[in-house]
Amino acid sequence: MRLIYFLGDRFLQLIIVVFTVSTLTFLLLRLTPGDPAYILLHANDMPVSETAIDALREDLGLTAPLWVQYGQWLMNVFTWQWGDSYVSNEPVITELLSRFPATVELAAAGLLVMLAVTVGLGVLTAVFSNGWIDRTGRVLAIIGAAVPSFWLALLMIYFFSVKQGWFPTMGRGEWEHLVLPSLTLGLGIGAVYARVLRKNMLEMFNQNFVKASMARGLSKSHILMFQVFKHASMPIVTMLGTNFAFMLGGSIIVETIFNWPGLGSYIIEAINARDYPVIQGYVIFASILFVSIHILVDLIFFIIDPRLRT
Amino acid sequence: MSLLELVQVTKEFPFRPRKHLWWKKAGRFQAVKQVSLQLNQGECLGVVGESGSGKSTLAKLIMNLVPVTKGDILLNGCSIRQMKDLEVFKRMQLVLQDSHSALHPKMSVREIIQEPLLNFFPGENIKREATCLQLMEMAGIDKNLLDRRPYQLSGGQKQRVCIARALAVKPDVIIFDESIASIDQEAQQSILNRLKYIQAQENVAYLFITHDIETLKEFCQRVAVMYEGEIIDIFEEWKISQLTHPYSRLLLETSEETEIKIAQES
Amino acid sequence: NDSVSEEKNGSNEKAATNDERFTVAFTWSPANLDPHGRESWEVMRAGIAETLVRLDENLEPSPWLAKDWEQEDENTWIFELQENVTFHNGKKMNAENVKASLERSLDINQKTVDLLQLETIEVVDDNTLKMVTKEPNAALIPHLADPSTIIADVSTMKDDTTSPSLTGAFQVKEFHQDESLIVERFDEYWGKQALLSEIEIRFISEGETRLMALQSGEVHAATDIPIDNLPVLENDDDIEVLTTPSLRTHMMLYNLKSPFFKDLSHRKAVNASIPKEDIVQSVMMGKGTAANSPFADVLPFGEVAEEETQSIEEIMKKSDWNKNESGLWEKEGETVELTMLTFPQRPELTVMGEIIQNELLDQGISVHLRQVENIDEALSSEKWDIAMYSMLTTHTGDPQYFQNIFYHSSSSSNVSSYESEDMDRMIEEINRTTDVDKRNELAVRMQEQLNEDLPQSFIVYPDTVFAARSEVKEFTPHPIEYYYIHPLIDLE
Amino acid sequence: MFHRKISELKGSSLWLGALGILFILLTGLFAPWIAPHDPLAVDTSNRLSSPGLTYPFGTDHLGRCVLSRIIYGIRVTVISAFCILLITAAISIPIALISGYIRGNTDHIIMRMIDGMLAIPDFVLTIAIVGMLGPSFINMIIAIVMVRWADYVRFIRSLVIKERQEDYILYARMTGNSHIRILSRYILPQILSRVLVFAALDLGRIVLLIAGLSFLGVGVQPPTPEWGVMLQDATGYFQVAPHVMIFPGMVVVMFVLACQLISDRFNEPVMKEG
Amino acid sequence: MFHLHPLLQVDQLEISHYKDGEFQPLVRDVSFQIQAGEMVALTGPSGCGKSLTAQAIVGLLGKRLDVTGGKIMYQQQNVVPFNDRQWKRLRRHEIALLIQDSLNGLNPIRTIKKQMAETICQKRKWNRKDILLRLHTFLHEVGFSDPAHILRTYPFELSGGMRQRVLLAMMLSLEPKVIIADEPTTSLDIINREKVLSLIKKLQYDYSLTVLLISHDQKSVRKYADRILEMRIEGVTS
Ligand SMILES: Nc1ncnc2c1ncn2[C@@H]1O[C@H](COP(=O)(O)OP(=O)(O)OP(=O)(O)O)[C@@H](O)[C@H]1O
Ligand SMILES: Nc1ncnc2c1ncn2[C@@H]1O[C@H](COP(=O)(O)OP(=O)(O)OP(=O)(O)O)[C@@H](O)[C@H]1O
Ligand SMILES: [Mg+2]
Ligand SMILES: [Mg+2]
Ligand code: NI
Repeated sequence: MRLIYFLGDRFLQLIIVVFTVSTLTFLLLRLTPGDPAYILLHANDMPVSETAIDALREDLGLTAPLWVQYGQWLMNVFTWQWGDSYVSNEPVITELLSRFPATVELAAAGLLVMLAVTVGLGVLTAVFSNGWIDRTGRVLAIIGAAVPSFWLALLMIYFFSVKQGWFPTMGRGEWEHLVLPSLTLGLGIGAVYARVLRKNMLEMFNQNFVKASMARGLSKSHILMFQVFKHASMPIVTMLGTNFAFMLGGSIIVETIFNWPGLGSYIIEAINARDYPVIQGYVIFASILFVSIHILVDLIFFIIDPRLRT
Repeated sequence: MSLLELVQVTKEFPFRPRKHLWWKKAGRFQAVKQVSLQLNQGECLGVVGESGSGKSTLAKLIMNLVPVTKGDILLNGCSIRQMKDLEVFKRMQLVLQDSHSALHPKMSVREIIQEPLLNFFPGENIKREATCLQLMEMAGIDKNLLDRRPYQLSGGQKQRVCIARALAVKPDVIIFDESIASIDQEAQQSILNRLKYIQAQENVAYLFITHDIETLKEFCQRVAVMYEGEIIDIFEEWKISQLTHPYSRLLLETSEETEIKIAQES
Repeated sequence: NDSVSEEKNGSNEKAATNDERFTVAFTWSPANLDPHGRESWEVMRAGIAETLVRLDENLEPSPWLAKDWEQEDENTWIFELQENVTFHNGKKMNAENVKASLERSLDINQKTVDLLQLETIEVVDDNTLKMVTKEPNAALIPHLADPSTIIADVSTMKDDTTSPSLTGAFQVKEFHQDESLIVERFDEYWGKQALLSEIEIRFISEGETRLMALQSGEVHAATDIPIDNLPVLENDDDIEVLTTPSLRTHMMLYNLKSPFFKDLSHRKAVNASIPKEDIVQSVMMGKGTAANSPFADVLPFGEVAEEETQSIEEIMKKSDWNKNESGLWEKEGETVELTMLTFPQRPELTVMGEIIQNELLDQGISVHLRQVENIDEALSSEKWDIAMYSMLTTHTGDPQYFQNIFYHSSSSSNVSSYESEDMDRMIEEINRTTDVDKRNELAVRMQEQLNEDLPQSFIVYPDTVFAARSEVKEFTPHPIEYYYIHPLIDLE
Repeated sequence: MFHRKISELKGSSLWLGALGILFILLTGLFAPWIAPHDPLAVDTSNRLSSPGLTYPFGTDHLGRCVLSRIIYGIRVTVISAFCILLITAAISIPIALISGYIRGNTDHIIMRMIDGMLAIPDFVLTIAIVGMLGPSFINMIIAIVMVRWADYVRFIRSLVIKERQEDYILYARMTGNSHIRILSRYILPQILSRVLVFAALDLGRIVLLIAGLSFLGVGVQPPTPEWGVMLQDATGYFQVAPHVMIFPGMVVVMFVLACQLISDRFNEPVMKEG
Repeated sequence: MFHLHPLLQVDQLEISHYKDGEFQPLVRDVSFQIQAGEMVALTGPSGCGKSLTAQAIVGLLGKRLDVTGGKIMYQQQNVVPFNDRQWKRLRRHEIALLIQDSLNGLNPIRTIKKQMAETICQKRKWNRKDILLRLHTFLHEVGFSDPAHILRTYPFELSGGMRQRVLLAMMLSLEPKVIIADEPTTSLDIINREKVLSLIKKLQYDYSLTVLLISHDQKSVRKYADRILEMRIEGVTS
């Protein structure tokens, strides 16, 4: 019963988010300089003539007044017709969906790495707080936060693919292809969250129930894993959720460097080409993903913390 | 008219069915069942009852910390549901059972006790430090604990800080929920004496939730016995004849038995 | 099943051919394979398509699907088509489907209309086609080498643009958008059979990734290698670096509307201080040539006499500027402060910008550099004095189209706001002139005019840089970017 | 035997962190005296030269001294990173406190706004901001704040929700505190240390975001020495001249490390570990 | 005569607080002995150091607190210099401590069942049915009439006394040799208090359990304890 109510409520919110986001994107895109017709024709640094631009603009429906375009756009959003890409003339929705599996694959692997690093490193550093493991963990976290992912990616390709030949440098295929991109995605952020998790866990030690558990003879690691961890991971769950949603939306840098045929590399092309229908469709797609992930996060909260249920 | 009046107050909590699935609609069970009570100005009403009989829940209901399911609570004839919560808190104070989690871990004793002074009596800046010390003395807290933080205090000391904090507000009603349980007998006695004194001076009413029959006998004008969410007995004297419910009789008998046994031993 | 085994048998018969798959990394990834749409370049680049006319090594038009052609009068051209040409779907090519193909392109692509300026196309007989232009279009022949005029079997392209039927030596096997295009040998090719049975084109946009894919051996060859990494490749014995002049020109635009650059002498002063040779050596690592005109030296009309330059001191002094104590030029109490625009898509331009900025500061002119996301937009809407820019000036080996668009006073793409009656006249003249020598002469004259008026400073003609593993044979770069893949490529 | 526990409490890392930051700031302040070369001096004959005596950290793709650029970069990078952090905190902490504390409809509305905000990809957002406001240092800060704040709100809010359930918050209300005072005096100090840990680590990411934006042409303009931009520029040469990337990278790591050391010890005295 | 070694012996114990680089003693000169099988009550004014002594015995002093003098002998062995592993063993198999602020001694987001199960499972593996059975018996013994319901709930759904009893049941389920109960019955009504204390008494006889009961409740102390230790500020007499 309560679940149905909860989901119904969230669905309503989803619609509101999609509406605002689509409006916002529409405005942002139209107010930003850049003429898609010009950009489309200017590819390869070819000179272009005015007549060609005008013809294309007419073709793309960019000559209509802004509010007409907006009305049209809104209509389309909610009838699930997100228009055709300017570049490929294919329906945006099929284009997005065709790239989505690749991104999901990468995001899932990235999340796995992220989780492993966050939980593994976070718990380890908390258990051995102030020891050498902790210090290494801190250095890793800082490197993770401060080293740009493009650099990490290039280094890994260089050492593991070019020098050692262990993994392919790019592209999508068997599991080997996933290793380097998912490491790039997960390591840095995972290390940062590991730090936050450690802090949370150690603060939990102030709680009386930890002392009571110690007095019952439970080992410190047991307490950390089963009592403190769940508590401390709650803020992390939100962040992991946000990040997972980001990754599901495509990680632009990682996807371009590894030539991963997912949403990220697609959208950056679309942005460069001012492919309005694609950008708009993507933003709506992303917002739906986002809200869905956060509904999931809320559900997880709901399960973790019984106090929130009443 | 009585100061505080409870009219058929009922509180329901969701009840977990046997094989509970958390998204299923939970069953309900009544933690407080149609309780009616009156508390007069300057009176001390004791509440005893079995563990889990709804005493703490009742206290929270009175303070409007949890919403009542049915019934109404009137303070000076005015429903507390219509009042702003700060107004309620100005008139009534509650000292919770669990003193450990009732204190902010990063605030010192001084800050904790001065907090209500600062909020409710913002004008009296100069007197604050003095009032604070006075309150501490009243609750029997050593002066050199002033700058300690809660985790540096013993159980009894924490409870006394909670009491001092409640006294600071100078309310009309104070509800003590098991608030002197971890304090040693001597100190208990001195605190009770102080409370009596304050009661006489300022006409405060107390709602005293405790398990200690001795205290009840000595300190309270009236005693209510709670059992499974209901008030089964309200009496003024501790006599078997006055008690109607078997549980209250049992309660009295047990306590007397203990006393007899101790008397025999010594 | 049957068809698979047949295919195998087929390739077994030709023992001379190579069964290996050649993999090459390209930069751009096509959204579809419509030969007449905006992706025609990519289609052409994949070696699956052909046009009527081809540009040879000297960038002069030579026959391809058209065996021969002649001009009947000012506006009319007769083309004789190649016989025995089959489309990938097995259909024979004839004048009828060539006409249909061209008409489709004219229909959906405004660029084709601009390039060809056709009035009508008529089928004379099965192998003969007559084209009539609206106005005299001297560049019609080279323009027919433009990829947008690819000859395709129109009937196969009604709704599916992923496997068009074309005439090239290779045909589409698989197309994975954003990932790869796999083409296989077309056995009924009218010309010389391709040596390789299969070529896989990977689309890798990131330069660094392309390079490392090549280093690790995942691809046999890669185009557009980031120049700065060349030393790494040159040390690698397995990899060969290949270069060829491109038809691109990196230049610096002056805003002729800006108060400072209205004055020709100021343009000359700034032009004089550009260290072109230095840029070629340092930024381009020697992979390029210093430029002095919009058109590369490889073109028949590319060589232009060098103007002798005066020193910046002389020029500035002449127009009453004086150096102040901080070493900057000053006139009536005001120093020169210029705004230079660059854009991130071609990072080497920003580097050049920074070098020029530094040099100008040494010479007493201070420049603020600003990177803008979209350079073309900024050029038309913002205040600027100079801007770094790059143009493919002769993509069909002919100057006419570029001149019309970039220098004609009525063109909207005339970004420097250059207006010169002489220039306009010459442009109109070249549009009419069909004689090759005369055209070249005119083009040179126009460039001389440009060097006098200096609406831009031309900095460098960059080389196209490729790299291939040593087992690759005959993968030679061509100045024209879309002739990369041809039947003769082989693997050892 | 009791030295065992006591020794853990030594706050030496705090001093190390403070010294680090001080060192960095002083170096930035006295950049003109410390830097061995002009950070803008282009020397094309000396491109990508390895570290040596004249150029301790080598030179970049334009032959500029990497060390000098790093030193001058402190002025730009550190200041902007701190600015961004402050503004982000100033925006996100109140919002998160309110939304996590009040819950109900206010929370719903704020959270939906944030979802919407986060759902728009950074690239679209930044390009739009640049497009509308024009590129400048200030607008770069605005753009990054716009990209980051929602993330902070989400994180802080979840901390607030957890804190709000404690008994002492109930008491705080009972002793007459206004909601605002409860937020500022009871909840904020409890969550601050965790926010600080997060923020200190985030400094690294902010430096990298500046780089990303500069790549897009917003904010810091090319010749200006800035760490992020240096990192970004250096990617093209990582095989030929790794030092161009390593040194700025190390400086960023050091900077984050110093901040981290300080933030780690920020609330230690009242922290009791088991 | 037959000489009996005390099971637990605290000798001149001093516990100090480390502050501003020096140690300030909080508890000094605490000495007492407990023989095996005894039930000893420790009383004294509030703040005299009873809880600290109890915590010191099982090695659970908080940060900045340390034993700075004296000995704690358990079975002839000084436990003060123990390391973490030895402490864990001691707490798990020998001495169980029921801490004073036990009302929030349960993890708020885990069910009672989980928390109790993990406690009894750490000593040895039981199968699921046995676990449930044992949990039910223990809960029943501390005065719950519907153990199954209690097992399903989360701590915040229980009343104070209920939580205290749950913790007590947990302690008993450990079957230690020594139980130190720090104010175990503060939130219990008399009837349940009687029940709980007589249960402890019964266990004392049945399993020759040794009990150190810290309490203010003179009546129950006098009724159940074999011996009463009076602790004063900074010291103890037995
Ligand atoms: N972590 C600490 N830091 C400093 N002083 C402390 C700390 N813990 C306790 N104390 C002080 O040590 C003294 C003894 O505390 P303890 O908790 O042992 O008292 P107790 O005898 O258990 O009292 P009660 O009966 O009130 O529980 C008290 O005065 C208390 O203030
Ligand atoms: N938040 C809650 N959700 C569900 N049930 C609850 C909740 N709070 C209390 N209860 C139940 O309500 C009943 C009464 O609890 P309450 O805390 O009022 O008891 P009490 O009389 O104070 O007992 P004690 O003397 O042991 O503290 C108990 O059965 C308890 O389990
Ligand atoms: Mg209670
Ligand atoms: Mg105590
Ligand atoms: Ni020692």
